[in-house]
Amino acid sequence: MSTQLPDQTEDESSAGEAEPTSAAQERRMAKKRERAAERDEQRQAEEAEAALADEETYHLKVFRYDPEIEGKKEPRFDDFHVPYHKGMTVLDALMYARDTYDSSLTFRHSCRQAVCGSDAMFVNGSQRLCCKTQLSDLDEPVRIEPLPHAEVVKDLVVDMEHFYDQMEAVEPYFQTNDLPDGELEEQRQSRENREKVKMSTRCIWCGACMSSCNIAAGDNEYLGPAAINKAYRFTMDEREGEDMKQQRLEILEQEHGVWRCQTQFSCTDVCPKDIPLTEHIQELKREAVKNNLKFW
Amino acid sequence: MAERYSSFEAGGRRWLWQRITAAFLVVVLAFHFFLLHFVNHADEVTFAMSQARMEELTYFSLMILFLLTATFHGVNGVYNALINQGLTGTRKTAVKLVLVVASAVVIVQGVRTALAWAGGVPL
Amino acid sequence: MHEHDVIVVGAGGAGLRAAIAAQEEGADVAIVSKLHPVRSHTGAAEGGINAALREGDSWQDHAYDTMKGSDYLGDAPAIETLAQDSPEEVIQLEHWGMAFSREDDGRVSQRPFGGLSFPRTTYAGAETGHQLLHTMYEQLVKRGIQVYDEWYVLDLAVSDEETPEERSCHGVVGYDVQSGNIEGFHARDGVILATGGPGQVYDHTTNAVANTGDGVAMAYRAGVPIEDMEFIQFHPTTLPSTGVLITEGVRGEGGILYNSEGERFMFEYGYANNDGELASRDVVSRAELTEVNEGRGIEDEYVHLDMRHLGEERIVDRLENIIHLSEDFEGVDPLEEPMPVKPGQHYAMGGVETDENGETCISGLYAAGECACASVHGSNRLGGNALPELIVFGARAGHHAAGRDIGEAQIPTGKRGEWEAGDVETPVAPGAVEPSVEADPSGGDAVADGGPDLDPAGLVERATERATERVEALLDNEDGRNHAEIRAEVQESMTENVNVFRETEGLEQALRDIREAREAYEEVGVADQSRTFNTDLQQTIETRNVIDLAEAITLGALAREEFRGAHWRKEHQERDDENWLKHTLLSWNDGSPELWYKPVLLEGENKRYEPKIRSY
Amino acid sequence: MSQSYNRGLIEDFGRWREFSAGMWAWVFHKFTGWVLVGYLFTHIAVLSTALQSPDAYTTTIQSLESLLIVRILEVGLLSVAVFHILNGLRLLFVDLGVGLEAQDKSFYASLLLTGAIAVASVPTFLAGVFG
Ligand SMILES: Cc1cc2nc3c(=O)[nH]c(=O)nc-3n(C[C@H](O)[C@H](O)[C@H](O)COP(=O)(O)OP(=O)(O)OC[C@H]3O[C@@H](n4cnc5c(N)ncnc54)[C@H](O)[C@@H]3O)c2cc1C
Ligand code: HEM
Ligand code: SF4
Ligand code: F3S
Ligand code: FES
Repeated sequence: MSTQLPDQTEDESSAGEAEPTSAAQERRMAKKRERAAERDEQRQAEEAEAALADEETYHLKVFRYDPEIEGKKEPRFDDFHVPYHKGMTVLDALMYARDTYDSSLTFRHSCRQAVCGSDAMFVNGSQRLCCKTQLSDLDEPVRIEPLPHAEVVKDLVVDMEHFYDQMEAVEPYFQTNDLPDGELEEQRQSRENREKVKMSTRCIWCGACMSSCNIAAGDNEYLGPAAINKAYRFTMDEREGEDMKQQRLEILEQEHGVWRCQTQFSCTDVCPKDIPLTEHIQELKREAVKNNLKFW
Repeated sequence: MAERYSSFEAGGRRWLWQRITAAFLVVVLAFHFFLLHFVNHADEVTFAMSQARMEELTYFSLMILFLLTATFHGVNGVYNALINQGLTGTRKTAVKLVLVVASAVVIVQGVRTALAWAGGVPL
Repeated sequence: MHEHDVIVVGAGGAGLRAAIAAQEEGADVAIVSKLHPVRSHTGAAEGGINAALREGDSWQDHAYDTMKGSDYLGDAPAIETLAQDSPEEVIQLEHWGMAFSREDDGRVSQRPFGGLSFPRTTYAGAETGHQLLHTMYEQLVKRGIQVYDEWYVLDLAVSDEETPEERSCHGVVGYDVQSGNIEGFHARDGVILATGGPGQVYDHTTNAVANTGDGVAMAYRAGVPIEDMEFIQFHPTTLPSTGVLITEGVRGEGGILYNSEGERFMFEYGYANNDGELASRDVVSRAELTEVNEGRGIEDEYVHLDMRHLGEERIVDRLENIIHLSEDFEGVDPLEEPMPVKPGQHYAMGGVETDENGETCISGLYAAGECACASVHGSNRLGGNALPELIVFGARAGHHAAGRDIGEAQIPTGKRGEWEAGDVETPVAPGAVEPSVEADPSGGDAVADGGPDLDPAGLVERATERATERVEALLDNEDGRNHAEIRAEVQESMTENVNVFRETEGLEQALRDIREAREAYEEVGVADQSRTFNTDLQQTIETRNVIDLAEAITLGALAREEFRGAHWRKEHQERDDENWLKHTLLSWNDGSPELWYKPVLLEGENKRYEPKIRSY
Repeated sequence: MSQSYNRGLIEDFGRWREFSAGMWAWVFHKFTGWVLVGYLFTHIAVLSTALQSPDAYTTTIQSLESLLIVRILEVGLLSVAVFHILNGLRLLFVDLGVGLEAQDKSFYASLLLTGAIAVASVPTFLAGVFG
């Protein structure tokens, strides 16, 4: 099942396709093939060593794929045995594997504290943030794959473009027609109202929810839980005013908006920020209905 | 106001009707099952018995309504499921057409049958 | 080649604000960032933004607190600009919809923070940075500003004049991480660096893996002096296993620090008799390490931060995400037990030398945010003063680059004002391994092979070619050394030797280790031969920046023979205003770093700030 | 840009093992819904034999009802309908925003109840077919 927009081949980076044929690249590729076997051997030796050493190790099975590298064009799983220390996260283990065994192991990560949203992956059958997942909570071998329902760029890296497009399709910015006059005067917002939108503002754009939703997988135009939640954040914000709320509901009422959600709850289950996504989507459906029934 | 009215996208109206018909069907379907399988046993069903029931206006109209709601609910459900799988463009239009025709056939056929039983609208 | 009026490098709080500002001024602006904007480390900031918004508070008080906090090493024009501009900028954020915490009357909440004489830290729960970053990215989307995300900036395109003060910057060279392409970005009006902090110089840090100080290192090598690098802030409350930060807000709300004896040591051992836990970060960090060193630490490593007495309701209301952080990263439920904490690298006060308009001594090159040093923070940053710095100086740099007249800067940059030469004795030579051979892509030795006649686009092209050569060389050296080992060695040495406590011997050892790392780096290579998403290549390039900055930090630390703010020297336990009321500057000088000093500007618009003893 | 690689089974069915309650509920609801529409169409088709003649109708029904397989299918149909009704009620509550925290429990409850009703109905449905 194709879940991606098919027009991704034309890109400013198409010049890159000429690159593999350049002389330097050719040379490197040849050398690379020569060394591949050698390095494999070395890695195996190292792994064996790690396993032999008396310390506790964790067994990782990591998805590997690279469209350019001989031997990685066919996806495969690599095994890594990583020495364990208390408090070790899946991200720590991946970093260890990369820095010690195979520097070409590729994945996104940055903050290591669950705020940047770059390392959502499919770990033991569920979408999780690697930096926030303790190894000790998982069964071995720990299977790490890129997020399902997204195109794999390389190893554990997926193409996030479609996710970003959906996020940006809901006018994800504050809009209001009556700002206070004074430059130094803030808009008032009740505590209750801030409380109401609070959870929805926590989204870190990790894409876990979207990846877990079967509807988003099937219907590529479906806005998806994260984008709808983003819209919720503004729709429910009293500072925007009633007129804006109308405009927002109109976006959400499209064919591929809130109505597509079949309340599978998997988005809510996987969200690392514990955002009650299904609840927000459902509330918006009711808002939309109410909003329209008013005039019947 | 007219504008507002029309801004309620078909998707939303269909969503709402799916719920309304569902709520209605809970009652009628339960009644239907109960009547035809527990009170009167299915293998004892005969034309005559159906006829007797159908001649009651309430029962007759209930069954017609049942047919209409069930068809809408079922066919709309199928249509939704297909959109959820990413059906778009001309194929979507084609499917829509087929579903509408099929519903029409079922409804016409169902109504004709009911009329045959009741021997015309039981007024 | 891409072409825009203004190019902003980095998309954290500073970069986003700069881009919006340049666009407000009508410029065609683009952001080039190695991370998608919402992944920037600004999102990690927890505590809040300082701004004098309320009755009873004033920008003058904010400026005074900041100057005092800086231990009189901040420049008054920059500090006053920060204090004056931040209220407007914070309200601007509110108008953009930022979800601040609220008071009963619906106004934004403020809370007390260490070193502040008024509760002026505006916040959004314990996720202020996240809210700020996302609010500004939303504005970017609204304005349709172009973002080249996952483009790593390799270098600057700077002209070849003899002295940095005469040079000008015309663009940057970007590496598209997705495809491996290297392309030039020509900036007609200016380049703004907003690349964030250099936390990866240390191994125990609150900073992200992406915080490798690239902008500072690039500017440094292009000839811009870097200022006050020795001043590194260590945050007193980070979780021992990961370095994840527990906000000062916990102490602001009334959290208490205990040692293994259960003593409230901030008071009992007289580290800060008045302010206790709310004393400035450097004071608390040293207090904790002293406790540990004197045997009163827990597991010889950390102390306890207890907030249970605040009550569940208050904790959930104001500090909810601290509960999650502590549980997820340390396995401790702070409603049940005290949290273990220890000091960790947190913030770099130093950076690219700029004036209060964000401009460096190279015309057309700006810097804002943590990578810059207009000198607001001096030798020690107050909590809650970095976020206002991002928006205030980000906005100024953006406006100025796009041509708005925001007034003549009072802070001289480069060797334009008063300065004096410096000297420091080092056990090994600092700088490039072979300074003369080192082909500095944008530096002065280019005069020899290019000639100063290239037009701006030509300069960008030349920089692109050089960067391409360098990348090719790294890829060709497939069996070279892995950068990860080298980086780890530098990080360990820095944490060991250039930490909260610094002594001559350790600093010298660090310089030796860094020298070794430099030599090892000569043989570095990239094993991954793929053009697609080659993070091995990217990190290898970053490691060079880590090495350059580690050295700069250590050189500054060795040179500064006094104890001021975050910089503590075993041999020099006093603040020395007689000799050291001056900024440390380092110029790369084509590979043989030069140390020099310039005086601190204590003369403000408001008043002259007379150095006083900093006690809390 | 990288070529796309279709992960096939990992993408789709390979994940069923890890489906959560809400996803299973969705799958079952879909399945039962389709069965019910299918049945609606056949049901009308069968009933419309009444259009030919009353006798045709009675004989069709009675011969069908005398087949064991049809009786068993009817139990199946009942289970399918019961599950669809119960889970449909669950969904209606979810739509009203009621009891979202208990969505998994209510799904399991629907399953159990469906099972119980199906078992209880067997005697009624199979009555007479062996006679
Ligand atoms: C855990 C934590 C908590 C904090 N809490 C507070 C607080 O409560 N209050 C406060 O005032 N301050 C706080 N700070 C400090 C403050 O958050 C930071 O100083 C500030 O966010 C830095 O912002 P920035 O925009 O300069 O950089 P960043 O947000 O780090 O952004 C850097 C940007 O530059 C890009 N970049 C870097 N290198 C390159 C390159 N080579 N090419 C292209 N792009 C590049 C990155 O992609 C990124 O987008 C905290 C800091 C931390 C770490
Ligand atoms: C008796 C009470 C019934 C209830 C309470 C009920 C409830 C529901 C609800 C709430 C949905 C919508 C699910 C969603 O969109 O998330 C649905 C879908 C559906 N229903 Fe019913 N329904 C009932 C009877 C029927 C009957 C009699 C039929 C057959 C004619 C039927 C066929 C369907 C179909 C085909 C779907 C779409 C399933 C899919 O998603 O693929 N339902 N039902
Ligand atoms: S809603 Fe949750 S799961 Fe989805 S992108 Fe945001 S943080 Fe990630
Ligand atoms: S998983 Fe999908 S179906 Fe709805 S509840 Fe979540 S968006
Ligand atoms: S590394 Fe930032 S969310 Fe995990």
